Amino acid sequence: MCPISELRQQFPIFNTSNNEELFIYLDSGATSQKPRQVIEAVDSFYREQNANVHRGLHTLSAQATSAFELAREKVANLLNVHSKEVVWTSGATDSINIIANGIKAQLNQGDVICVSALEHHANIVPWQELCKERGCILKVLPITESGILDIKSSVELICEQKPKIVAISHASNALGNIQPVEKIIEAAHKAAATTVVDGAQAFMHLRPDLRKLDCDFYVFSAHKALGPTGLGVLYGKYDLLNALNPLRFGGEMIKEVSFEHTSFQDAPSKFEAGTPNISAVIGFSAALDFLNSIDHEELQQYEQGLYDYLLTQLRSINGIIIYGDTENNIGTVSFRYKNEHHFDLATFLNGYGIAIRSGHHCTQPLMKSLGIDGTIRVSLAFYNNHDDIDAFIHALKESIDLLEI
Amino acid sequence: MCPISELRQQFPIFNTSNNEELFIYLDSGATSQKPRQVIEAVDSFYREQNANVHRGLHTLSAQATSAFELAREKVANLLNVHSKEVVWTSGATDSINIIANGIKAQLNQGDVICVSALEHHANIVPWQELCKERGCILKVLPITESGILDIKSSVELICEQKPKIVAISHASNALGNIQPVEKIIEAAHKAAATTVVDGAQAFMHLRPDLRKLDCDFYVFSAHKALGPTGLGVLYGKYDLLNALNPLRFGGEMIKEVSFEHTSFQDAPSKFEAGTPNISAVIGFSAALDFLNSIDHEELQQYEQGLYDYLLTQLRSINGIIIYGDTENNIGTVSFRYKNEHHFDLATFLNGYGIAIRSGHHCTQPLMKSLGIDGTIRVSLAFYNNHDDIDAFIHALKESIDLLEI
Amino acid sequence: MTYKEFKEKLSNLKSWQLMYREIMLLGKSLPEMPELLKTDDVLIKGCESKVWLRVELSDEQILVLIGDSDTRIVKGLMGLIMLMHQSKTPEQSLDINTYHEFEQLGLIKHLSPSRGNGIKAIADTIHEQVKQWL
Amino acid sequence: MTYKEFKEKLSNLKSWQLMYREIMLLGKSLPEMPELLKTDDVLIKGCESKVWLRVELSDEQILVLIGDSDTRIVKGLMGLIMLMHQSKTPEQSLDINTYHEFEQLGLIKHLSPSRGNGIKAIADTIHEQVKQWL
Ligand SMILES: Cc1ncc(COP(=O)(O)O)c(C=O)c1O
Ligand SMILES: Cc1ncc(COP(=O)(O)O)c(C=O)c1O
Repeated sequence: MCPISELRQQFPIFNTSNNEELFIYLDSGATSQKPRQVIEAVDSFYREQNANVHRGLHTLSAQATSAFELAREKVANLLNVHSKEVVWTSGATDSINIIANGIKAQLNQGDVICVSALEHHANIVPWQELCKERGCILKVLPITESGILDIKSSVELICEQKPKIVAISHASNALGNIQPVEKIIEAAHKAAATTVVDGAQAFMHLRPDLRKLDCDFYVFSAHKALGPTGLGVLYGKYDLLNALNPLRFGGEMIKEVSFEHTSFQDAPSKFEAGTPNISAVIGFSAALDFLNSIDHEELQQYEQGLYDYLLTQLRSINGIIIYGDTENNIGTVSFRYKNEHHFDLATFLNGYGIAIRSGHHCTQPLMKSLGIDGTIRVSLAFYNNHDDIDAFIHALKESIDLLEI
Repeated sequence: MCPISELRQQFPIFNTSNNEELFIYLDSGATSQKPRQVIEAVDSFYREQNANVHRGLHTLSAQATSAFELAREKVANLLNVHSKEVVWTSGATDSINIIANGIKAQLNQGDVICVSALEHHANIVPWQELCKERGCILKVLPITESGILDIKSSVELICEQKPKIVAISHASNALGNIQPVEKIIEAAHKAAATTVVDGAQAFMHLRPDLRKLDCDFYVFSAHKALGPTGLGVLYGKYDLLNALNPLRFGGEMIKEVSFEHTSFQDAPSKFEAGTPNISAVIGFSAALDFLNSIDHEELQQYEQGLYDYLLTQLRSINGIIIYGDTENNIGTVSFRYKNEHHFDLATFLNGYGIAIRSGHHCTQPLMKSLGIDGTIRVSLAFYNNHDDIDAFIHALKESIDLLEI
Repeated sequence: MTYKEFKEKLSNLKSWQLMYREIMLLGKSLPEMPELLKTDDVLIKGCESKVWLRVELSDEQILVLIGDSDTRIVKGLMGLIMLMHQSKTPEQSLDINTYHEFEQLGLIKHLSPSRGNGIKAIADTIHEQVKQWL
Repeated sequence: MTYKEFKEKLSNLKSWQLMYREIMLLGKSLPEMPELLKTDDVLIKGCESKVWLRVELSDEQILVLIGDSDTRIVKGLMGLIMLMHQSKTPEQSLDINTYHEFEQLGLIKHLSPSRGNGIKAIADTIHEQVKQWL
């Protein structure tokens, strides 16, 4: 195991002179970069092993199937759950939709669903649609003025409303806040609610132990956690998972089909209709090996160090307004400069070769509560270093100067 | 442009001694092998370009977005349709489910949906579910004893039943039959039905001109057409497409979200919630370039030649029973040997290094009509050659000998 | 200042920073668009930032454009578009390929596709409206 | 023939063809399972081909297995499993790790995962039933 600071060398993108210009990647919240091992696993799958899974018995297909199922076990081990509780989906969005659609039949008119005010659209709109269809009521767990979940009011709301479902992100994509999900889950379970945790942003940084966390469902995307695009994970406690109706119907998820009657497999197969994203699963398997090879405590210390440095530097610039919880954070900073439009600053930062994200970050309701139309978001990962932050701060200062006309 | 027979050299898997044993791939119906160009496109995307699309304005993301949208145009050009009529999905199964779920609201109790007796489960079960939910009636376009669509009875059935939807495969995955979709579409449109064509097997072999074909919807998977796994295409005539309700809700497909009200984008964005399978789109773009570089007529002649040779060889073996339409076929042969179980033969063939598929091929109703529990399926592509067929026939003869105990 | 003059000015600038500066200055020099005129029906769809644009025909049968944006850069780009089309006859306006001009100025390559699309959306809006006066 | 004898026989064979031949011959030598006994409740789930298996306890308190399959190979593999467990006491049967035996025979690597799972499913079925007689 090498020091965290040397892991960056395993990421080919940092050694490619893409535009022959400076390139600083501070947009890991949108998607993570991929280590060599992941890229090579996908590559050699297609070169040497490419075959469909769970179909037929030739050796190639058998090898692909074994590798595919082994990856499921790796996910399960990391999350500390059973592999049959792990469903492959096409992404976190797909996962949440599978839950919301699948649980529909269990809800009735007037039932309450709670989401936090900090949610990504992917953890809002599926629930809104469910409410529309079943006559349920969406209630919002409130935030404080500075954009932090108001835990006291949230717990009260849950106690009072007795929701059927509580859906909350483990970490906010827009602000980086690590949310107090343990307390929410505790309150929700007291109220007999099913808990859904959106781990899209949190998974890579926090590597949650789901048995400890005790949520009923947990979802994330591989592409935000060193893995390939087009793959997600849906974890669910087995009985709850198996009780969901499937979102997609087709091959593999079926036991028997006739024109008169069709019966389905149990979970996880039930939710995996059609040919899955095999190469992405193989690639993600390598990503998990990579993650497992890094000491988690060390990684968190390193990321915290970067984050603190970034905060200090940013705070030293006059006129910068930082949003969200800077005490419990995955390493994401969301800010504005005076009342300048985030778009202008982001355009200049791009001119200086800094990849950040600006806008509402698919959290329009959150932006509305904060009374703004968007922020500039810098999101860090362990492959970033102090030089990246220095380059960013330098570019930010120059960009701010450019605004003075 | 090089002769078809030399294209095989572009497929790394045929140059890898995976098991240091003979390896003959005759399972392209399950998934196609990938040319070097596709594998490399995915690889260099992750190494040089990896970023999320449609998100933020940094150069990397902008480049990824351009490449992503360019691929959509390439699909549209090949199909001879508009790029806004092309939706990226996670596979053919996903595409059909998006249609069946999305059109639900337009159907009423007692409405008829027709599917052919030759369909893959993916083109049956979503319609069965729709029927269950809306009280619609599933009718089956019948086949002849030899497993060929009975076109006369089918057209009559459509005339008579006035279905709202007619769903049919362009080519059968189990038997390889190229179906008379033009006639079915004509009859369906006379009856004012919406037509859905499952092109999963046909796309690569037939490269359909959809404006000419005039179907309302057409779907296929990239992985069966030289592309990466986890990607599919859904084509729909724009107004019909845009009239579908989305299956998944989340980022990107949304215009505006508030806790009170949410509005959606128009197609295709409406159906592309969440981070798409960007690397697969980039890879499929290279696959389309590769396909476009091959003269289609030449390719079809080559494939027909292979198929004819395979048929002749198979027919020379006593006791082989071949199913389906051998006059109009994409190059797939489904057969049994006397009344031996397909499983035993397939196991032996695998022992000899021949990758074929055996079983019901996700077409249980078809197998039932044919009165069998499965077949051995050999499915060819242009990267196969006469040697492959000779090796297969040799292994088949040996396998048959092994059965004589 | 005419569009031609501005184009020449830009072409002499050595860095993207200076180009953006000129463009923002151009935006700043635009007459204020009264808040009352910033109605939803003149908000252009397909841009990341807010863009309002009114196109009218004067008694002299030439175009009058009034526009604004909530960002400095886009407001400047709007200014450029207005320089191109302002006081032109409908026929002259229709002859202008706005997107192509931006390409020639070297601005498109600095724009993300979404902003490239924004430019297209603005150009299309102008042409659509202008057509009614042919 | 005992399981041990059969194991030894297999280990002397030079090719997978000969191994499969022996296994199929073993399957062929099994007593016919009457169609009447092939009921759905003794059909084992999780196999690609049809596998029926009845496990009973004789008056002598030893296991009696009757099984069949619609494929020659699986029938042979069933024969092997029956050789292992036939006439054993419940305790002895529970001590047998069927899957591990197949691995030792070098058969698992020739099996696809689905058939590997099939073997597991058969072994599990036996142990589950046997447990009631402890
Ligand atoms: C005719 C047909 N339709 C649909 C499908 C489903 O495709 P996928 O598994 O890629 O979703 C297949 C693939 O097996 C097929 O052959
Ligand atoms: C908190 C959160 N939830 C859900 C998603 C959706 O993930 P994906 O786009 O990979 O489906 C994201 C990604 O932006 C996210 O940050």
